Amino acid sequence: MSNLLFLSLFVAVPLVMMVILFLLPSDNKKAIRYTMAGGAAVILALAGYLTVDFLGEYNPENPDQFLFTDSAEWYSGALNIHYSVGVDGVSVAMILLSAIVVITGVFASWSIEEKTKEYFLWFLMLSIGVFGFFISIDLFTMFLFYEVALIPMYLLIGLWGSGNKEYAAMKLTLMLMGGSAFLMLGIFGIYHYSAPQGQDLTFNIIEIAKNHSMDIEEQRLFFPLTFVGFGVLGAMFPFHTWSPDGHASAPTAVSMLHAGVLMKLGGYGCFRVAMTLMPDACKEQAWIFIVLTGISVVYGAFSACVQNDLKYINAYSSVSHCGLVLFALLMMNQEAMTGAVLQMLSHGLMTALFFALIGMIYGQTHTRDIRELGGLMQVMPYLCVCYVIAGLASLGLPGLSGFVAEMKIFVGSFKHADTFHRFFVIAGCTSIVITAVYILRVVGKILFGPLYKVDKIQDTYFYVSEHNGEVHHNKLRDAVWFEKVATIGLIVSIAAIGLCPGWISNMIAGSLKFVNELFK
Amino acid sequence: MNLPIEAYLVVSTLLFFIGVFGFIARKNLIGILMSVELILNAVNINFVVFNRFLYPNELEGMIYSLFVIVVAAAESAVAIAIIINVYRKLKNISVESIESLRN
Amino acid sequence: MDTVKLLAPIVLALPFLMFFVLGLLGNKMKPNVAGILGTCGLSIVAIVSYFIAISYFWGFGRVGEEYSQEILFNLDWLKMSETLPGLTIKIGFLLDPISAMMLVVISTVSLMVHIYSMGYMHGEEGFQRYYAVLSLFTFAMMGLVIATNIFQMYIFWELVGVSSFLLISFYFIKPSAVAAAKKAFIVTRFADMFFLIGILILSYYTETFQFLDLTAVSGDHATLVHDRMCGEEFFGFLPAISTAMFLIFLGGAGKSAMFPFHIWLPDAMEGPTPASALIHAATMVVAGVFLVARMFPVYFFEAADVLTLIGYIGAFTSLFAAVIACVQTDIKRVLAFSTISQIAYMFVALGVSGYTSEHEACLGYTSSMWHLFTHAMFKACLFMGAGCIIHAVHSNEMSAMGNLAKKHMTITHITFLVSCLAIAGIPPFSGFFSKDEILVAAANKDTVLYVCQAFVAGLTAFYMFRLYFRIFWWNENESYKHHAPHEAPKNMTVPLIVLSIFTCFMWIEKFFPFFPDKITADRKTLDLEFDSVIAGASVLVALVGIGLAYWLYKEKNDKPDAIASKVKCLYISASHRFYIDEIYLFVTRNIIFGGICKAIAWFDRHVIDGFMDMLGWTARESASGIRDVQSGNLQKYALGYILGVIIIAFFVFCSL
Amino acid sequence: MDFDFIDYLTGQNIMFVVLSAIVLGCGLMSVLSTKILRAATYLFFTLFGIAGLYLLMNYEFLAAVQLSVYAGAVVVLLIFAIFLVKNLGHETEKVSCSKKGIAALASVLGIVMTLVIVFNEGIVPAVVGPTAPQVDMQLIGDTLLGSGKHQYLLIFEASSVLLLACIIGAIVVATKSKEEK
Repeated sequence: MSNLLFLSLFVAVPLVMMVILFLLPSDNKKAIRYTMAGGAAVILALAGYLTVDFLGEYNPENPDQFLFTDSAEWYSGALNIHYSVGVDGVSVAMILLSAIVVITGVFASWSIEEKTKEYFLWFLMLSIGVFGFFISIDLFTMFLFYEVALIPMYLLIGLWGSGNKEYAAMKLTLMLMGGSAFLMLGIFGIYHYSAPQGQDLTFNIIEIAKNHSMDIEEQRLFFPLTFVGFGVLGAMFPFHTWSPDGHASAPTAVSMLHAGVLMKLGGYGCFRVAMTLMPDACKEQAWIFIVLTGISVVYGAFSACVQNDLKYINAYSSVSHCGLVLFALLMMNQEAMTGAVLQMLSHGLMTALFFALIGMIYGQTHTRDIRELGGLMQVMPYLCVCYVIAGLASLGLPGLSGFVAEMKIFVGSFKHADTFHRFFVIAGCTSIVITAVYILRVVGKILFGPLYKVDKIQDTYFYVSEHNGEVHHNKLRDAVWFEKVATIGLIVSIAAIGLCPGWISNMIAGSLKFVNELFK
Repeated sequence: MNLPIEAYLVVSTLLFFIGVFGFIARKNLIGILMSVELILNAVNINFVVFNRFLYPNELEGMIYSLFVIVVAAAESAVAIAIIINVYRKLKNISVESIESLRN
Repeated sequence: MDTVKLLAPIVLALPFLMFFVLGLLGNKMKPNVAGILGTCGLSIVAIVSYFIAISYFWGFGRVGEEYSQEILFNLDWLKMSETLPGLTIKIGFLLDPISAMMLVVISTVSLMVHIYSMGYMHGEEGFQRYYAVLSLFTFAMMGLVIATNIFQMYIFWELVGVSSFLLISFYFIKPSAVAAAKKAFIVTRFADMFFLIGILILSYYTETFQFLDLTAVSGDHATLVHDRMCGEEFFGFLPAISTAMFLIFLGGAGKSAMFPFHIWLPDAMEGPTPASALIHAATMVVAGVFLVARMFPVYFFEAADVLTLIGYIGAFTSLFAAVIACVQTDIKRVLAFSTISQIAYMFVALGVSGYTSEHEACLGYTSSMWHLFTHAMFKACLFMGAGCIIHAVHSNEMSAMGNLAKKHMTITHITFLVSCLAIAGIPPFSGFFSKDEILVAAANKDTVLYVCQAFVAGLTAFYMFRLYFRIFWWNENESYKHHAPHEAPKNMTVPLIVLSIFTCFMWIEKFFPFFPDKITADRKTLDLEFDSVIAGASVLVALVGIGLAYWLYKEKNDKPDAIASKVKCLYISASHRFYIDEIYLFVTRNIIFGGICKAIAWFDRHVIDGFMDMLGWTARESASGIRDVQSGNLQKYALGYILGVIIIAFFVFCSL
Repeated sequence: MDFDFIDYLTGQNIMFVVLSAIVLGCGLMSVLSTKILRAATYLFFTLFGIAGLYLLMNYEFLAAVQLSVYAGAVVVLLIFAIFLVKNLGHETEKVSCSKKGIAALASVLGIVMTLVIVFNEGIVPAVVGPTAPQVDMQLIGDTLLGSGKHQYLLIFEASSVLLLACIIGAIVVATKSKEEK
């Protein structure tokens, strides 16, 4: 099988699933769900195969950064747009992450009853965008998939969300679109200077990097545009405010996919497009963005400490963690960047788990306000233990994925010996304490402690809430099978990375060897 | 001594802007139509004056005025038909009431 | 040697396996099965540990004059750098005198706690979970002491922290337990942050995490650290070595509850008592001491100023905690403060220690480790004894006890008394020897520290016997809350007996030395000499303390209250633990939460988000403003048209 | 140049002034009067005055057309429309002052602008004064119906088509639809 076809399968499988889903009757929800689960399993298998294959093919002596590259012409002639695919260690890691989050997301949205078919159609569209983005190495194709991934967000939140969903959907879409407007300018700028005078311009990342024909003056202009463009999606301060509202209103699986994968598009893009294609300006302007992302890290953590909505807490914690991703990328050395990619991976899994659990709890109590909950450990021990594990991963407990990423980031970042970097690295270190504070605050408040607003009637627990003078009893239960599948999948992945991080860390680090040279 | 061409132009200018004033200030559709007639006539005067003073041996200005008059007549006929129709629909012919194409 | 290498992984693997088995399948088992499984697993670990320690001390460990540092296995876990092989986190087993000794301590206490908990925790909900976390803790603590590199230590450091959290919050329905667990975790994590930064600084300059490289000594400095870091400055004005070592010590201070990080330990007593005995008395809290001992060559040669500071911080903390312990009424709190005070002793000993074993220069180091050992045994015994008592009277408060000596709790009584005598420093019990050596070391180095520690020794004797008399003698009430106190079951008393045997017969070691003389900073054997003057003085001080306690508390009377009311100010502030908790609470709740966090959250919602919303609002408003222009109003169009024409005409004709 | 008022007192000029006064005065009244019927009447006089101006310039044919089409047809049409619309003849139109003000401002600005341009342009007429030989009717006919240079048969035909379309359109628009009946 040619490389082109093989990598395109990641886009093709969801596409085929969309067609199948389209043909299925919309009231046969069971068939729809099983189709989705099957398709997602196929993607996961593909991702696993890709990883194994990549590890097999990868050779440290190989000067080529990308493997499985291939290309098909799309718009011929002057524009020189190709559908080019190829993967390196970073994108393999991202594809693996996406595949895991997609399949767990399917299980987490098992209980969606309203417009199931349409929901999954948009969900697939989102995953097409995500996978397409990660496999492509042509800027134009990349941008295309980027937009494909963003648009379904609006509908998924606007239609299946909760709370102030129209506002949130609009805000999220507009801010991200605003970001992609910057991004488009940046990409066109890169394209315009992609080849030396007189040669054909190209969108191909590898060739652009090889040509390196952009002058520092142009880089100075287009680097911040591109970086901020992707940075908006990476929740960089001060462009992060879509995240709390968006996540709070989004349905469970969408939050998972968005925080778990879509936000990674930002970090990945910052690295792949902004930094590697414009390294000179990056070196020059890194300090600005280090300040901004350094603020993100601490600021998000502090903000999370006083939120009362579970999803807001996680959204702010995402701001903090994703800030750390960009922060580490800007350290511009192999160790920190490897840490950044690991952090993307770890944060993706962990936040997905968080949002899945919050969705599961919310689905029963119909409130996410931590002041209204308490003692859930006695009622739904399984979910609560998972929550504690997610929390521990988030605060960087060794043995779970967060620790590996954070330590790599800190050790890598510490290679910069000047006071400016030192200061921000140490500020970043404080976030691990603040993270502990807000995670334990939630754990202590809603999982531990005595039961609050929960009645036990004949061995069944009910959540008692009062709404407009009426008293509601919502039945509480522990996880059911599909919820268990989703959470176990994520926890196993988190623990797998946390317990034996060597292979994936080496895989990523191998592909990042060139950065030390590039940013020297 | 004969009056200079400017005298005629002053008259047409004033008439034109009287028409403009009416067009903007009137509320009544028929009033607006009348203002349009004034404007057209002011233009006609200009055509004729320029023809007479600048190219006395040609006929272009006059012929154009002629056509303008024809078109104006046609236009007012149609406009009045529309106004009557609007009145039937809305029982009112002030410009502010005709808003159904808005929004 | 080969057998040891073969067996060594068991020490880590078995508790980890137990954790998984009990954690995942525990709920499917009967509680007793889980308990027995855990205990059996730990017995094997204990046997292996003993085997390793014995064959190290009397076997392959001795190479020539000194004990070797053996790496039994060392697996790459994560490469931190592609170019610097030193910066690799490995999971390994470093066997040297202190880690061999710690293996014995941990496995002994842990095994005793496992056995004891079978009785103490009997019938508790979450019994399996309890055993799972105990296994996790044992795993983490083992990993910590056998760490071959500082990052491995940090990893297990965090893991012991979390298992401590899980054990303190064992009764998670009780809000006070949850609060205590949170406090313990966050305070220690705050300290761990310093530890991490210290590691980062150290590893940045030395380019290695490995202890063997870091602590390698040649001549009179720690080679690698000296070469790479000497003269380097951190942040432009702090000497890099001292900063790094001080930050690393702060990490240890957090775990070992040194002032000002001591606040979490008394609250941690909310956990089950055996867990407190294991974690918060014997093993985890001495991790800080172990850390400093592990890095001792670096401290001694390259950061002597920090080492001195450690001594003084230790002295202050020991005094401070001892004073508070004198007025606490919760017996577990008394023991907690006593623990803080005793650990501080160990820090003092390290602070005054030298490096070479000639002329007893490293007596401080040796005595610190020895005290660690003896303290672990008698403090665990005390805690478990307290557990029996609490079990009997269903209360932690002294006021609910009294006169228990007559209530057929003979074994508890005797073992408790033995441990009290040991901690008070009465010969021939173990505490006397270790404490005496500390005092000797202090006296050799620094008179101020000696006087301070001798005074604390007296205080210790006083508050421990206050505790003892209040529990067993003070005949206040005969009516106990539930039922007449009775002796605890066998599986609770056996561990007490075992531990007090350790306490009683340590004096044999004077004549057949096995441990302490082998545990020295330079790993050569030390000839311990008995300093009869200092020993006599400390025994005298201890007897004074005991006498005072006897006079005040041997039976119910008003003297304690009278004295308390005379020094009311001191008494009240001591019983409020000198308001340190309140200060912390104020800082965290009012300044950090109420001030910084609230302000940032407000700023985010109103300024940053407000700005974004304002952008949206502006766009919408200007759009609807422009929309009015396109109104469909003919007259407005005409007006616009005319004005437009006028303006264009103006420009056109002006320019002509 | 010495300005001599007497020199301008010719019949021609007096006639021009009188006609201009009628045109402008009535035009102004037509836009200002609040009663629509009066406005129509003033408009009639304005158009009449303009026809006079054409005559003054010796365009009899145009004057005749002006009279017959405008004064005869359009104004009558307007008046019919006014009567067809109920009560319109008696209603007074109230226009807000601000609207009037804006309209006046725009008009005055326009007048100033235009006049400045007119007087600055320095138009040099080919003839002095409006008097010129009358236009031969046959010439007009040739011009309208010829197809040579400066002849307008095509436009003539187009306007006839336009008129036809207008007739049909006006009928269609103004006829009541069946449902309304």
